[in-house]
Amino acid sequence: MTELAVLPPDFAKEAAIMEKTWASKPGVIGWLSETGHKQIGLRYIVTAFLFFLAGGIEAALMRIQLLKPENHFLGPDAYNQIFTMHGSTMMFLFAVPIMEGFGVYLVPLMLGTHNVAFPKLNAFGYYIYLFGGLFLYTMFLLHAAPQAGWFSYVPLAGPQYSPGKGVDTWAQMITFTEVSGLVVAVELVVTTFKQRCPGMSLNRIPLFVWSMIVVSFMIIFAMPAVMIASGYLSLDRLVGTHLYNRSEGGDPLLYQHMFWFFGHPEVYIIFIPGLGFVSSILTAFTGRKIYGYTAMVSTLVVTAFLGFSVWVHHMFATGLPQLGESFFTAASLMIVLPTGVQIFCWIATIWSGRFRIATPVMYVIGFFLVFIVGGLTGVMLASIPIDWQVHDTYFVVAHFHYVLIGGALFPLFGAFHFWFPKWTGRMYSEVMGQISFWLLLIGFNVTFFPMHVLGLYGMPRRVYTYQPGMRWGNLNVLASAGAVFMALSVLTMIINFLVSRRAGRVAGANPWNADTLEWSLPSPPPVYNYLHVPTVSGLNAVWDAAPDQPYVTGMRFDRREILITRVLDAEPDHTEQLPGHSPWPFVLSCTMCIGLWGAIFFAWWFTIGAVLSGIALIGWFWPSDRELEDHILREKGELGGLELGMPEPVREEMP
Amino acid sequence: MTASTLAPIQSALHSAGPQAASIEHLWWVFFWICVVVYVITIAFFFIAAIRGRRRAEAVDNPAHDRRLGIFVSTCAAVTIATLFGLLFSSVATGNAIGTFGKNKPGQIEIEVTGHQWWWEVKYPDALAPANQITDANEIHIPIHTPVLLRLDTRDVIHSLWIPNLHGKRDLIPGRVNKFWIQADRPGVYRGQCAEFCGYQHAHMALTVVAESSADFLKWKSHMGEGAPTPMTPAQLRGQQVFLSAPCAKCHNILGLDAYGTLGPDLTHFRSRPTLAAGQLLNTRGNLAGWIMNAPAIKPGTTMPPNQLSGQEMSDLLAYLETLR
Amino acid sequence: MTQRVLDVAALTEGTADSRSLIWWGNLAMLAIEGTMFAMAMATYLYLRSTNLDWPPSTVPKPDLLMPTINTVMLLLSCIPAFIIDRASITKNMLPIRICQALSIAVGLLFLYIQYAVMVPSLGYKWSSHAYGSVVWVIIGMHTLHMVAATGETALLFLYSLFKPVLKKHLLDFRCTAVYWYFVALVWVPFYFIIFIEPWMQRKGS
Amino acid sequence: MKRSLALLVILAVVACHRERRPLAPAAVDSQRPNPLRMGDLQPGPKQLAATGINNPYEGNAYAISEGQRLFAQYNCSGCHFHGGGGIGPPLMDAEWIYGSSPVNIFTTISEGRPNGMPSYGGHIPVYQIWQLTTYVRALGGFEPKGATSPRSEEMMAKRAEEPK
Repeated sequence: MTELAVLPPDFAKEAAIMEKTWASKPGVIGWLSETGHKQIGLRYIVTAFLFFLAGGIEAALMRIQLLKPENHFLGPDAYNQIFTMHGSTMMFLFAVPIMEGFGVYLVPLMLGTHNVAFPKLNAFGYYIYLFGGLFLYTMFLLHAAPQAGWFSYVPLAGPQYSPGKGVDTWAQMITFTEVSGLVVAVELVVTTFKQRCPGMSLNRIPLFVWSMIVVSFMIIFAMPAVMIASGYLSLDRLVGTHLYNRSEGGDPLLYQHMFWFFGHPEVYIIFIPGLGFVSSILTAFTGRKIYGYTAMVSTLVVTAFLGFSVWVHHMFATGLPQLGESFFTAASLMIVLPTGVQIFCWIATIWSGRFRIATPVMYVIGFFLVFIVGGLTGVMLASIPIDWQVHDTYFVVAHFHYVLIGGALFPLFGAFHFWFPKWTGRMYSEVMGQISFWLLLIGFNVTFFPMHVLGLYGMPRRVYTYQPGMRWGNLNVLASAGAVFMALSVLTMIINFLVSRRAGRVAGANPWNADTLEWSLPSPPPVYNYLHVPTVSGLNAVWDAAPDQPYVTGMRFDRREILITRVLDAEPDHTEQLPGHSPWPFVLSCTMCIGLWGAIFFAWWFTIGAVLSGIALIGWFWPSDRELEDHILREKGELGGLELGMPEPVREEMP
Repeated sequence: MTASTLAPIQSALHSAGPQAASIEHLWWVFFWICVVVYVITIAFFFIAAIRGRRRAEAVDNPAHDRRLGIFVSTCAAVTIATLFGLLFSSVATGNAIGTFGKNKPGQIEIEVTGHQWWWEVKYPDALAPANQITDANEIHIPIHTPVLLRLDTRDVIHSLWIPNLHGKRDLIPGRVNKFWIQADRPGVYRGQCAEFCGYQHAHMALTVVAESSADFLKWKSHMGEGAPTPMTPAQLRGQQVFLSAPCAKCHNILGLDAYGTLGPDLTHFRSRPTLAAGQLLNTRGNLAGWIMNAPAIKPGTTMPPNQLSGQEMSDLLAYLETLR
Repeated sequence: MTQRVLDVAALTEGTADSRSLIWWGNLAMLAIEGTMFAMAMATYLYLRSTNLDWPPSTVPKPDLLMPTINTVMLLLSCIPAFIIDRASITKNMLPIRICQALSIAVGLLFLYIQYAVMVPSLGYKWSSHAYGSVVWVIIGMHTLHMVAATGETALLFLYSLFKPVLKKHLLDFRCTAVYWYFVALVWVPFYFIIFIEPWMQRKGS
Repeated sequence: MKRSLALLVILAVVACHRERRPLAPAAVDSQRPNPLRMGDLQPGPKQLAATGINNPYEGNAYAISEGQRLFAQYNCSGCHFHGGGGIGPPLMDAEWIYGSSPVNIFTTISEGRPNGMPSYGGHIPVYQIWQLTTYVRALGGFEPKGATSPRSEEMMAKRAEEPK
């Protein structure tokens, strides 16, 4: 490598070639063969948002049912299915995938690379997630939805007390979404560690990318636990194993341990990207780098570690030995500290920054107001005696909605508004943005704050009705009224986005004067992201760039070539070629559906699906003739080098 | 009109026993500390926001960052101190509750068994096992006496929760959980299943009747007796209806040729305040409706609808009326 | 005004070592699967701690000969995997082909012995009791991995017979070797709990 | 496209039937093959004449599970031992003294049989007899495998992979 000084040439020709190299293919098959990270990321986001709307409708139905005591709007059968679907949808089909979608979309852009590390795997992850969700909803419409709650405790979810195929569907949906989550996690880890642009050493990685790395590692170690837990549940239900059958030596608590070993980290998996959004937005809107970058990163890592040591606080009421439980109290309390430090760092950043206000920042303010309440009620739940009282009551319902809506949904909506100009090239309507924010903030608090009181006043969660005279009626009416505001807020936001997408003001490359690399690209970004891989010379890539900040040359434009850099210092190491479009991810996800859906009804489908998947995998890995030719020529050193993009007019060695 | 109007507020913040009282105390400690923390943090946030709004240019230099560092580390230190305080008070309360009842005189043991969706309550007699009392959906306890509850379940996981007396404890297949309750004020306290257990999780309540020791002993000896013999012809006919209709297949009445174990023991069931695990008040009208078509009132219940003629029904009710 | 550039034209295209993307992807996958095996192991230990009779007294003491031979054979098969790994660096195709053939043979033989000899002699099924369930789950999980490792090796072997072997294939050889170590080593603790533990003093007796 | 639509419809119908949960059965039940009860005990022919009455719960997962619960709770297992037989005949083999059709089994439960099988008709509601019938038929392997649960939460008399 050499650093050269050249006159800035005109890159129109190169851009045209790149456009052709990375372009999507036309037609349905082209659409199904797509492997571009921006496309796939947007598909994740849109699909997850649609599932969010479905989950929201389910929530609305539950609020109608609970409007008055002994209501007959929904029976226990329908209500149980709906609350199970609501929880499962929001956790597995909305919260995690939408964060992954943002990661898939933004991480390569923030790192200055062309695509994620394994584009085909990425597409496969999306389809498997989509099919898992569609399967669950198909069964829901066929009246075969699970109805044992989103954590499907055995023995209620076991073969005897949940007859039918509902819980099998649930368990299989878990498998699908977990595979998808794991796939994205692997990609993001490898992309971040190997594909950062030159100069982006570990201490210059944007905080959002850090949050996605931490989340990815959590996924890698947490999600296998739930796959095993739900896999055991499937085996118990389908082939008669006794893993959870106490009378044959199994143990129902085993399920709870494994589920919460995943389930608690899951909460962090959902809101740590939210913390990343907050950091991104605050950096842009305070005009300075986040105070305490090192502290921010290390607290994220500490949160991830502690997140794995607190799962038993979901099981305080099961009567485990007291001493052991006290350890988990301590761990659960201590996990407040890293998040607290992050909050103090943000306050310090705002304090010393030039704080501007726009809708994304409003959502960050909402995050502070709401999430801290959730964190503090979390402190209460960490205490064993208090947990004994409020566990499994509406207090807990209020708590985790404050944590998840405050910690994930508010930052997420902020992120929608923040990156909307980048996706569409146009600005959203600020007025409507503010309206939807206030509707959400008010509606949310009206809905969920009374639930704290309801829980303390003895209302257990997951009851399909309650009795008159329990003094819960008025607060439930209030909660249902708040839900209307929340629905209006989401509706306003959708209308805002749909209208602004076509009619909004043209945004330009960097409307917020934000700092990360994606803002150096036009909006929306070209299909290949960066014509030349950029270099960075500071944490805030855009702000710290010199006027003549170097870019990388010497890479081909007519191949999907990416630059691999070293893990620690991001020095250029070698180049690799990414695969192009491929129908095989879609085919493989179909064959996996045959195996895994079929297995619910008849065990041999599993084998059939496995064989078909094996064939699909061979197709997946079989290199095309052109790729082979390329490789052979390259190894012989006979592949013609394109002179395009090489420094053109005057070359002079840099001092 | 339903059962819940009988009991005082089912609430964790209206304690009637020492454990619930100490949890309530702990709760208020946590609550006020959290309120203070919240107010301070949000105040910091808005002061920062106002200062930030007034700035024309962001400050980003090492000297300034050092001052911010002092702010953040002070806040972190205060957080750690607060957390340790909370941890200490929580563990102390937990230990006090955990060791409660050990080595105290006059202990009473009660076995509570969860069913989908009602509670079976037994008062075992260690000296004479035959004298065991079986009751359903209500627990009688003497006040000022620690009572040991042994919790077990016949089917899925349930959770016993009587918020005015104590926090909840799960009933888990294959393991017997134990915990202590004590009431210090006489009264009727409502409890409810807190772990989702299927269709009628919402209708799985029980009442705890806390009374003076004398009253408790009187109740207990009354419960030990079999059902009274029917006196009037209507009652006698009702008894026959009970034995020949489906009732006796599921319900037990002490002193009668009925040994069903599927449903609650009915020997003294008219003395219970509620019907159908706390869903209905135990009145003659409710009872008739319940017998006629229980699944319409509580969908999913094991109690089937019964086809009885008007005469049979009124005889049966007359008989059941005697089971006090 | 001049523009500085960073020229990377001299860099190599693709590597067959730990710097490449696939290598990292492979490691991440092993982390996931390692966690799954750890969970299966945790299940076993957890159920062991909650049962008084473990293994259940109806479980016969298994015949040790074939399982031991099988396990030793699987461990020894790390040697050809290692040779493949080393020879790939220098692209020495002969040892690679021989060792691949050897690996496939060992893989198939292992699976055959597992299902024709060991499993039928266990004396219980997955539906007999929780002990049977967890043992069968472990065996099933490992079998799936064994099938995958053998299948992958077989595919690469066949491919390399008919098509030119390039740098990316050498990388595949090396990643498969790493996967083979994993599949072989992860079996060892399971061998001990399935076949040795019933011979030790039973818990509770 | 058409074929997949048809497939979906079939799946829908099958799934709906299997998953139907009558949480509040009707108080009056007409699904009764033999409304006249002749006595407490009654011998029966091997096969009843076709009555035109079908088991309303055929292949219904929820009914099988309810039947399983009732089987334990009405103490059927007291004589039949989870289907393995004992005092009463085993229920999970291929041999049926009084016929294996749903109506036969219904009649057996409802009317009783000589040598010890008591009559449950009139003591338990008709819909529960049908649920028991469905479960007993599932024990015998007559119900679709997808609707039956492979094991219960109790000690197992039979093992899942053994023929039913």
